[in-house]
Amino acid sequence: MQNWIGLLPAFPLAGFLLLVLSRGRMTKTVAGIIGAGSVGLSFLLAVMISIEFLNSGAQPFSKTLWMWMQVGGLDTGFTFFLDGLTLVMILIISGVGFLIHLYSTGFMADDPGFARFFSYMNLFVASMLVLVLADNLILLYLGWEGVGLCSYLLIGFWYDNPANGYAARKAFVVTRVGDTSMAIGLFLLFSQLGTLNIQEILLLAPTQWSTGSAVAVAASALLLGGAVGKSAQLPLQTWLPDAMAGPTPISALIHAATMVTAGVYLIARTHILFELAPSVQLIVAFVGLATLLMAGFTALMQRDIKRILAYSTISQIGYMFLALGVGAWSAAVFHLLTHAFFKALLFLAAGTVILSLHHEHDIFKMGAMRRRLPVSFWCFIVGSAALTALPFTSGFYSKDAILLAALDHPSYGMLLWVGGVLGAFMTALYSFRLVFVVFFGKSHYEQRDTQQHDDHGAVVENTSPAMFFPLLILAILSLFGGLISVPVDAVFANGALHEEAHASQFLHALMILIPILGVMISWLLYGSLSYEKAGAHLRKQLLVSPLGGLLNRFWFSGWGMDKLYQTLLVQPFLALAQVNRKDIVDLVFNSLSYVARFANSALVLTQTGNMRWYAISLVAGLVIVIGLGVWR
Amino acid sequence: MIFLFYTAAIVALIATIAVIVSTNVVHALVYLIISLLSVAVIFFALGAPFAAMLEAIVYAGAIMVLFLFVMMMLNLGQATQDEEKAWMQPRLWIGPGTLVALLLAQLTSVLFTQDVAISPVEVGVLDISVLLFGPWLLAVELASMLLLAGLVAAYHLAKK
Amino acid sequence: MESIPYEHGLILAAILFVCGLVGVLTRRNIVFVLMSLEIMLNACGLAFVVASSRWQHAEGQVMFLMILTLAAAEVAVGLGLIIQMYRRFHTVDISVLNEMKG
Amino acid sequence: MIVLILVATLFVGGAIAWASEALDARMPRVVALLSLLVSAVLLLVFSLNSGPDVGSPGGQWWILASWSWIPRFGIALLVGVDGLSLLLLLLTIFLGLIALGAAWDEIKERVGFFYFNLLWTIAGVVGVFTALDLFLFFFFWEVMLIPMYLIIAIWGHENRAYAAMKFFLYTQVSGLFLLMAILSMSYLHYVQFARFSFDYFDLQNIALVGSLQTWIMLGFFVGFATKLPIFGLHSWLPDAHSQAPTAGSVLLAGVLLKTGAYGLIRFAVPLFPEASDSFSSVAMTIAALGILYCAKVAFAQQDIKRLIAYTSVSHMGFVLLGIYAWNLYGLQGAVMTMLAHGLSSAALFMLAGGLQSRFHTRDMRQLNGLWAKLPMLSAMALFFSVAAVGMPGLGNFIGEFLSLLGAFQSNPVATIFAALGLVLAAVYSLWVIQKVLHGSLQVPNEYSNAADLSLVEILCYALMALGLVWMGMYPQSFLDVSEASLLYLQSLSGGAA
Repeated sequence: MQNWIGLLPAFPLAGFLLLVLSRGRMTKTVAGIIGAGSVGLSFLLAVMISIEFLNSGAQPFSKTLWMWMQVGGLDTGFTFFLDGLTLVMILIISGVGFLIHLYSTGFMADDPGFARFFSYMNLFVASMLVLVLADNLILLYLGWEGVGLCSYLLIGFWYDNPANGYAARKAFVVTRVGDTSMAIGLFLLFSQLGTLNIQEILLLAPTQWSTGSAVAVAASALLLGGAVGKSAQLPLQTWLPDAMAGPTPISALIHAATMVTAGVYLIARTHILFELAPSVQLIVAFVGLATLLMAGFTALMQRDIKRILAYSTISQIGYMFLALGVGAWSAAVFHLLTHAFFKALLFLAAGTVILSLHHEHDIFKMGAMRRRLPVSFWCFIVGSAALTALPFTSGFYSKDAILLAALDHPSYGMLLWVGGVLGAFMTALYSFRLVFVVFFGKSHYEQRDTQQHDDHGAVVENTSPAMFFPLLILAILSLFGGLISVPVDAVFANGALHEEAHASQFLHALMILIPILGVMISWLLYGSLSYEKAGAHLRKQLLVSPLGGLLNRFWFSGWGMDKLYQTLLVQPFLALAQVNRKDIVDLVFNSLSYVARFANSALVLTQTGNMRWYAISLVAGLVIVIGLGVWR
Repeated sequence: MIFLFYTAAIVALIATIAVIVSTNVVHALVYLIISLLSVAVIFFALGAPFAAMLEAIVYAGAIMVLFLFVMMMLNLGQATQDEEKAWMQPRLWIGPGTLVALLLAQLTSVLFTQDVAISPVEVGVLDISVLLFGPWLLAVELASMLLLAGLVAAYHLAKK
Repeated sequence: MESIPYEHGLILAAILFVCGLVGVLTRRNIVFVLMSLEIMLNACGLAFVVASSRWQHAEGQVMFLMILTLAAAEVAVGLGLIIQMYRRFHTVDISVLNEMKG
Repeated sequence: MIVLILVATLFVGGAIAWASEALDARMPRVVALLSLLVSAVLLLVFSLNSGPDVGSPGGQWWILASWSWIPRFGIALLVGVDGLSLLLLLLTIFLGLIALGAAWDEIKERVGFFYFNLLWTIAGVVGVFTALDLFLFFFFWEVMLIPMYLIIAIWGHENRAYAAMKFFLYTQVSGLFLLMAILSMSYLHYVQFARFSFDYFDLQNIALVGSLQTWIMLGFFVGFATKLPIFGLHSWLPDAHSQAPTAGSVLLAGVLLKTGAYGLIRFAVPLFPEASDSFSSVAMTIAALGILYCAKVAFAQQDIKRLIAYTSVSHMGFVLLGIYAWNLYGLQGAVMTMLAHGLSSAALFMLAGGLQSRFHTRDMRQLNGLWAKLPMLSAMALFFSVAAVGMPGLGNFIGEFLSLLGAFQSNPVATIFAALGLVLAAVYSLWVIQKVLHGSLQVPNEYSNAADLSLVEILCYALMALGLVWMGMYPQSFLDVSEASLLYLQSLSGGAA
């Protein structure tokens, strides 16, 4: 079965080709079956492969499909590599991917671009599978760019609206900055080690580089650049909130469960390089910490249901980076897994809410949806609980592991831990703010254009099996996913899950209690029956105070990063482009022709057409020439 | 012979200057003929009787007659003569005059580096003919071609 | 037999040439210009004949013959042009012909 | 022999095409098609049935043949085909067919003369890629330019006279430098070996020292770099491309630019190894500068063909970078970029030409949201733009990646700057996609009923797309062909420059 590993990305790729070549002539049923079915087949194959893999003692396995390019010392195959880490990733991608595809058949049912949607989705799944299966960095880069492209296409899926196009371009260009850094990292690795095969690099690097050597630092920093871009960490996080312009299933699949975690995967995959560069690893931890706090604060101020979830995603990936930074590789992967479940669940549930409310995104225009949208409500409760890491949900186990690992960090343990716990508190605050505002309190929902849409205007929850089933499965996984053990210990020599806690009982208890405290405060501010009175009053007090207002605006705008980049990079670039539209180099050469033309118009004056003038000039020339000869 | 040379030279000079300053075309032509004839005399004095003959017959005879015919055809009257007088302004002569004086100075300064006297020994028709029909045959043919071309061109140009 | 200084002959030729040149440069009547050209050609011929006497060689006179031919052809064509010009412009003023102005 | 037949087929085909216009206005294109097909078949049969001749210099020449021409000056009809030439020949004939497809319905006046020029340009390019006698090379160099000048000047768009003159002046002046360099090489051969020679293999033996080598190398460099073009000498290209008819743009971008790169690889570097070595840092800096600068200027354009033209210059920067890295990675990267860019830019120009013929404008401000109207054309535009961005899995990525990989080993700083070009490429490509394909539909009213792709167009695009996928997914089949040539060329310069 493992020999068929090449079929994993081949199924969705075939689905993509079929959908593209049919040029939209398929019925939606057929397109849906091909789109979702191909990923489903991949998932089945992935399950069979993993059974075989685990039964055979988790031996890493690689298979070369064909020789890609072989130039001098560069020897790159289309080779897939399978170990515990890859296994977790392919199961997430194909499994969660399949569920989201299934959900999309319901969600997108009325969209005219149905087949196009599924073709992009299939291409995405194929690229993502190639990314995680790649045994060399070039192939990984192929998947890496492929998912970026699909992300671009899907964010801008509703292309009528230029804002969507802007968001899509922003996503692609910002991640491309990271990608370029990663590509340079590849060049550096190759020029130093002479190979781009990941396993060979991991073997060679420790033998050739000493810990903390400049090359190791440069290489891992460049790879980190790629990871930061893809995973929307500081300072390249600005694209992800805008990426919510795409259809909600996209946000669930690409911008929550899979693609954005590719950075985490990359660092985990090349973890030996990062171990060789402790300074960079520390940067990873602090990038994670800064990002999770920044995103946590920002999420608290957002009004758009999807942007809240987007910032929450950035924040959770921040946790994963934190884990990577402190060397808790397994914890990071574990959190990646649980996050995929609960964040996909939250996005899909949000999608249901949005669909039911006719594409209303503003949470303050919802309210009291508990009765009207029971399925979404319960999904949100489960998902938020897991996100907040309430005890015994899946998120609890993974976040717990991360925080304990952070505490173990030799020099900055306490700082990282406190930051992480503060982040957990913020997480509780904003995620339950979302729940309380949307599902409790009074309804603020106004049906738009009720006259025109008599039968469409009502708030009716779509609970077709295609949409209900994925939610159910994901809810179950979000609750109990913490019991899964990720088979990655063989991959990471050190940094396995910390079985025994080194933290004191007090700290451990604090860690568990803080999120609950967060939920309670959130209830006070947004959820209690006095929400309309006391909570609102309190919030108003906070906002009216100068500092509060400033912070509100600052956090709402995502800490002003967008504005910063706009002024520092985008506007100068545009201005420069505007100024130099005509290409200044051209002017240089054209000036030559101006000189020639000027000389011409000067010399033309000598051409009077008067014969005697010509004769005189002739004689004058003669006199001069003879004079030169005679009176030298 | 020396006397003949210098006399003819003075006549030629005077006649030539008269040509370029006269306002009447026909008068100028007559002066030109005188100038050409005196040059023919100089040729004779230099011992080139064949050249002198040709100068007198072809230049002063044929070519100048051609000129005369054309002048008669054009029939330039008194008006032209007045016009000529009007054009004949001294300041027009300053520029060309200086240039030409310079040129003359240059030429004389080159020529006076020579110091050879010519003893006019007659070079007869025979010598010339030997050369013309010997080494210069091709040039003669070319000259005939040139004349032919001139004939055709003149015919076409003068046609209405 | 007395001899004529070589340079005297050449200087005569030069003076005649220069006179012709002055005529070409100053006169506006094309007939005079043509006549001046004839003077110049004739001066050249004179120089050749002088040289022929100086070296006592007939080739100078052969050259004079060539110049003579040239002058004949030139006069024929030149007069033809004058006739054309007079027909077209009703003038013999050479300044009128300035269409080649740049 | 095959080379002569190939060139003769194209020359004669061109002449017949011109003559056949007298019979019927549709005849020339059929004749052109036939002669190109014959060439294509010949070349394919040859490349499938033949291989490197072990006995030839370096053991890598597939063909090496010589006929006497002007022996007094050591000029011979010396032609040679090796892996590098063969790949470029295949590209040339293939794009010749594509250009024919682009011209098929577009050219309506003086049809015969057009196809005559088209075929003669292609013949010139074939000659350039095969000639090993530098005199013959220069002969073909001129043969390919003049018909192209006519194509721009006669069948071009609104500002064609200016563009054609600019093209002509740039290429002629740079050709003068090239000619002077070639003649001085020949003269030096005379000085050192007592006979003139333009023979590639003879000229390798000349001992060149110091600044003389640098000057002659610069002559070659300027000649080829203008054609490539490099940053600073590029300003003929946007005008020529934007004013040329579609077929002209396709040939210009797809093939003619590659002759410059070919010249650099074949002559400029191997003949002057030391000078090129010390020059390489300058060349690579120019390359990086060009990549960034032209990408930025491209972004500012409103004329869609000018935009693509600037992106061409930007991409040729990667070729220059790869060549002057002068290691196997860089060279293979340069060759792959040449091939892939040949296809992708040809396709993009064809798309722009398609838009022009449908909407009679190339101004992006007047074209919006075409996806709704022309889904197939838009999908193709998306595909080829994505290819131009350097998406892995398509040919351009392989080329750019290898170029940069090779360049990094000899000049990391320039490479890092050049790599930033990847970001800018994304910026301008996506901008075009957004402007033209996405958004709400807006086209000039009078042409709002434009049709989607015709059958000929679909065929052309599909072939090019397949080619790009092939190059991207299995580049080995191309890398294998060119490897021996590149190793041989490297050995000429003493292994490394």
